[in-house]
Amino acid sequence: MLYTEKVMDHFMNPRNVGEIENADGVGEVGNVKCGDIMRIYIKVDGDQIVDVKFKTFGCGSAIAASSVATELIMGKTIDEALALTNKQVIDELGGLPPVKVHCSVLAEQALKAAIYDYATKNALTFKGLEGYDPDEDHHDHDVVDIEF
Amino acid sequence: MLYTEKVMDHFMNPRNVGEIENADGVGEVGNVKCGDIMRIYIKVDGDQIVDVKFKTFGCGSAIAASSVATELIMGKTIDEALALTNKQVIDELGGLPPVKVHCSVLAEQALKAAIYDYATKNALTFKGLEGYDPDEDHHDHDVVDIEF
Amino acid sequence: MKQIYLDYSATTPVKREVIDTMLPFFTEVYGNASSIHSFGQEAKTVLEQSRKSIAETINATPDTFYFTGGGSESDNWALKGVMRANRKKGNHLITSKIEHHGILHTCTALEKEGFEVTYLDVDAEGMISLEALEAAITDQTVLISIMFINNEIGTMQPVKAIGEIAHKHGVLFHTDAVQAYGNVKIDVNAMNIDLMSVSGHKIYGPKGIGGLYIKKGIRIQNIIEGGAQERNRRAGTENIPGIVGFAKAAVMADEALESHREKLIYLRDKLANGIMATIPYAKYNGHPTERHPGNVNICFEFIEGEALLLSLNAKGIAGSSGSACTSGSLDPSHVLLAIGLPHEIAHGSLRLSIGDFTTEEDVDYTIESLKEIVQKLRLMSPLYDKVLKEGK
Amino acid sequence: MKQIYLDYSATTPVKREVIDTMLPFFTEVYGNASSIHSFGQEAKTVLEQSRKSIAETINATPDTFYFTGGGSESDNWALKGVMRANRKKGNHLITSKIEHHGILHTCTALEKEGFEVTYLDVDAEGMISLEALEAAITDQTVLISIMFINNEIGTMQPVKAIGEIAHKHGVLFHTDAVQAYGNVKIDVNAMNIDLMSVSGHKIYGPKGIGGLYIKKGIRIQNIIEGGAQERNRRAGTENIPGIVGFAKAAVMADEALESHREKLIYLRDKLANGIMATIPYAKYNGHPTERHPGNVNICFEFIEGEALLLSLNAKGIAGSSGSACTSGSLDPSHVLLAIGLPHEIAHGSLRLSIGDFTTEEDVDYTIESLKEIVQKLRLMSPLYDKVLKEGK
Ligand SMILES: Cc1ncc(COP(=O)(O)O)c(C=O)c1O
Ligand SMILES: Cc1ncc(COP(=O)(O)O)c(C=O)c1O
Repeated sequence: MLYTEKVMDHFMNPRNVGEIENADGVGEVGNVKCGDIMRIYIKVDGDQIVDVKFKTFGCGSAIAASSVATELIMGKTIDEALALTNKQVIDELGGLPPVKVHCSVLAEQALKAAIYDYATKNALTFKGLEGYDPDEDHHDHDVVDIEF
Repeated sequence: MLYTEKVMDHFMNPRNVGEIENADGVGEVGNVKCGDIMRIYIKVDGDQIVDVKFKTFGCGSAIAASSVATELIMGKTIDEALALTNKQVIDELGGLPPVKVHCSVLAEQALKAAIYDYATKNALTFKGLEGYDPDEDHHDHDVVDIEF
Repeated sequence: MKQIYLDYSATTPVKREVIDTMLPFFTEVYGNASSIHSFGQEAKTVLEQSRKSIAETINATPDTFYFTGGGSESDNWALKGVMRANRKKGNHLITSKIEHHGILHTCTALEKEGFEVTYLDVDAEGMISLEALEAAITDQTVLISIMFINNEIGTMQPVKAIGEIAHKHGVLFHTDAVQAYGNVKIDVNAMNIDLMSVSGHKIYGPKGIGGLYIKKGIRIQNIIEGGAQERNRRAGTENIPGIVGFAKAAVMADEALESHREKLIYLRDKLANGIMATIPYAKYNGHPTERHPGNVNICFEFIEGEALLLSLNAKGIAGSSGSACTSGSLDPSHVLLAIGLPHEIAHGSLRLSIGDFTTEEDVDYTIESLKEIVQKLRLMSPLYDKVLKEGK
Repeated sequence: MKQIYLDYSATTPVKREVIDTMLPFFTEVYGNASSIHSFGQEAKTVLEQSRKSIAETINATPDTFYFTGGGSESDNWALKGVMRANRKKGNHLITSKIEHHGILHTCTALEKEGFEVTYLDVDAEGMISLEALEAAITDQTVLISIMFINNEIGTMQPVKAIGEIAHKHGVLFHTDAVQAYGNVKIDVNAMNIDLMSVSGHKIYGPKGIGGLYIKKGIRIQNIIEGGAQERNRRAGTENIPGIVGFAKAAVMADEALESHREKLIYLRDKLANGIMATIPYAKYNGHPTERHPGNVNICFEFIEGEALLLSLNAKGIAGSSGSACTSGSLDPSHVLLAIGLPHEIAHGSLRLSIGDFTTEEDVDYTIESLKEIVQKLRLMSPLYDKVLKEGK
């Protein structure tokens, strides 16, 4: 199969789908042109992420990566959340096909963007955000096409 | 099948194979390089061909064409024999594949060569030999190759 | 779980009758058709019978039909072969923006060799403009290659009129008929076709076998050189089981063409109408009438095609998408962009293609499932917020 | 009448186990391997398993093995693809005079494109000279293509040493292993092979499927452009039944290689010795030891090959000939001329190739029949007169 069982599980039964009303931070990355948009909402209490939700427009692995990323950081501190790498997302999903690796990057970046939003709104600084540029483009698709 | 039943019959059971000792005329055409040599022997009585035999080095259709040509002229007058065309040989064989048409031409030419030999030896002239050049090359193979 | 195959435009199952025709040629009449022994001559005989059968279905003589390894090879051969062999005549080729990659990527390769290619636009329904086509012809134009039926959106071009224009200007006309053959009646003479690509696996025949019709007298170079098979034009030991199967499938398709079309059109319209009636924010792509009898192509706003396909697959339904995400490419299908769809809509496309084994229940179940799936994915989509909040 | 097939080098029957492996992929797992639904993903899985199985038999990694439509396509792809992609490096190609036409005619086509080709001579046993090979390399040389085993006379070249010379000079090495694969153990790494052509129907697999091994990092252009199949290098819907069958045949051949070789060599030697002992004026062609385990090639003086084949066929024996007459060409086989045979002898050649279903009785019967046939044809031949009269 194209995807692992883990990916399919998170795609078919995504955790933490939805919005948080009055979220403390919202991050959105991707664009419609490329066919992936990920939006992550976080609720923060002290330095802890007490709630996280996502909405994603994108392929199966984009949805699964969003789901897994929210699960991984739920209840974590902001510093812990900032330490999340796309590699961890991939591992948690049991692997992603090479052309889908960018989905895991998007998830990492969407989360960073949400924390950045929270930090900006609250004039906070986090070590994990050093050098973070919210306008960078994180797309790295390979170009491969097949049609029939 | 590559060949008609008639061709196969004449190839497998060729008529008039052999030599005529003290033949009145012998004609040989073709060359080893091209892989076909036909030799026709005739025995003449008056203006009648009373015996004819052939030896052929060549493919199935060369042997069949030789066989059919000898059969067609056996007992005929020399003028009748000279009127034999490669077309008649082909028709009598029920057709030949295009790349094998040259075999019927060879048969016609071998017969002409034998009569020419007879005519030369006996200082005779025949209308059907007018313009006949014993050294002409009558090969007209198409070049087609397949291997596996 | 019940499996519902709605991807007949991608490939078809091989029909039982076709396999039964093929089987003896694997183990009994297995000779090389170029050998003069009986094994070979028997193979040769069925080879030429197969060629004749196929040629008849397109009103061509057998000596104009050449077997290849598939539709892509045929496309490559037609374009490279004709352009390279006719350099003296000119260096210009005209095609369209919605061709299969077998044509488009061949065009790119030809451009690298120094040929010039005009890519014609299509309108919102996927039709080329005959005026634009005629206007594009120059004294350098050697070949026009326009596909008969588009593989994604199903639009059928006015092939006969294209051929007429080509011939009026002394230009050759190739059509990629891989999707059309077996689905519409083709007469290469009446339709002014000079070269035509077809493929076995789209018409319930085997994969790995295709053909190229080449009208007599056309100058064309080989792309596969070697033995003298296919009258010196396409080397390689003849794939007799494939050829026999292709011919059987072609004859079956030709004989049943009318009933096949009627059935497909009925189910296609039922499926398309059912979806359009129950799912909002959807766009039916392609031409309303001039289209493949079994092709349904719809874009669903706010969601992405691969997610749609995976969800359908989880319900046992096999469809296809022009979505970029299925392929890892950044852009959605060149065909959907060529008909003017914005990226975000083009990303949400779904192609469902109906075939001879599709049933009415399959269609009903698909409409039902699709409705649920689209709704679920939309609720997950940040793009759908607007609609939810503003009622759009 | 009993049918005795001794033309395994032309093509082989498909083994029962191979067909059984293929069958489900026609009607059940018929999906397009590029589709993301289950039908497609199942096909994709077996596609990659098949690639892996074949790659293992030649000690290669799966990502270096590409499926094609047959041996001829592989040969064309290797030569055209490498030469065109490496124009900057040079324009010179070295091959031999006894290559298959899939190579030789491709070389002619490349010469027309401006490339230069050196055709190496071979000795009386069909061997190239390593010294001549090395001497032919220039700073323009991009590729050496030398066949592994010759299809007519069975001679096996010192492939490993050829590859060594190539690499010493920074030149790529392609080998046409269509006749070798499945008959000798091949290790592309140990043997210094950079590209290698193979074909399914020579190893009891299906026709219309072949492969090209391309070592990683080699610059090669496509010859069939289109979809992204075969990692963007060879377009066309994957022929899954063909691929699965090819892989099954390859694995079976690999597993039984030793016993297969032993059996073939035993029967081959029995056949060759039997013929040589009973029929005078015959010449055994090819190398005495470095040869295809199943290849017997003998020239019979004074007679012509096609007549021999037809007569054998009438007795139920299927053989082959490098004779010109079988093909309508003026010249006998380029291979027999290259080993220095005069035309008249080369015309009388017979290739009998032994395979897995050949029995000892087949061999005995063939020796017996051949003796009669040769005698009958000789008595008909004007060239034999000398012998009869002079006892030569
Ligand atoms: C040495 C050699 N190379 C190439 C080929 C061509 O292979 P295919 O017939 O699969 O195209 C053959 C056999 O036909 C062969 O014997
Ligand atoms: C329109 C069109 N052209 C060409 C092809 C290529 O055919 P094949 O897969 O047989 O190479 C296809 C399908 O894949 C197609 O739909």
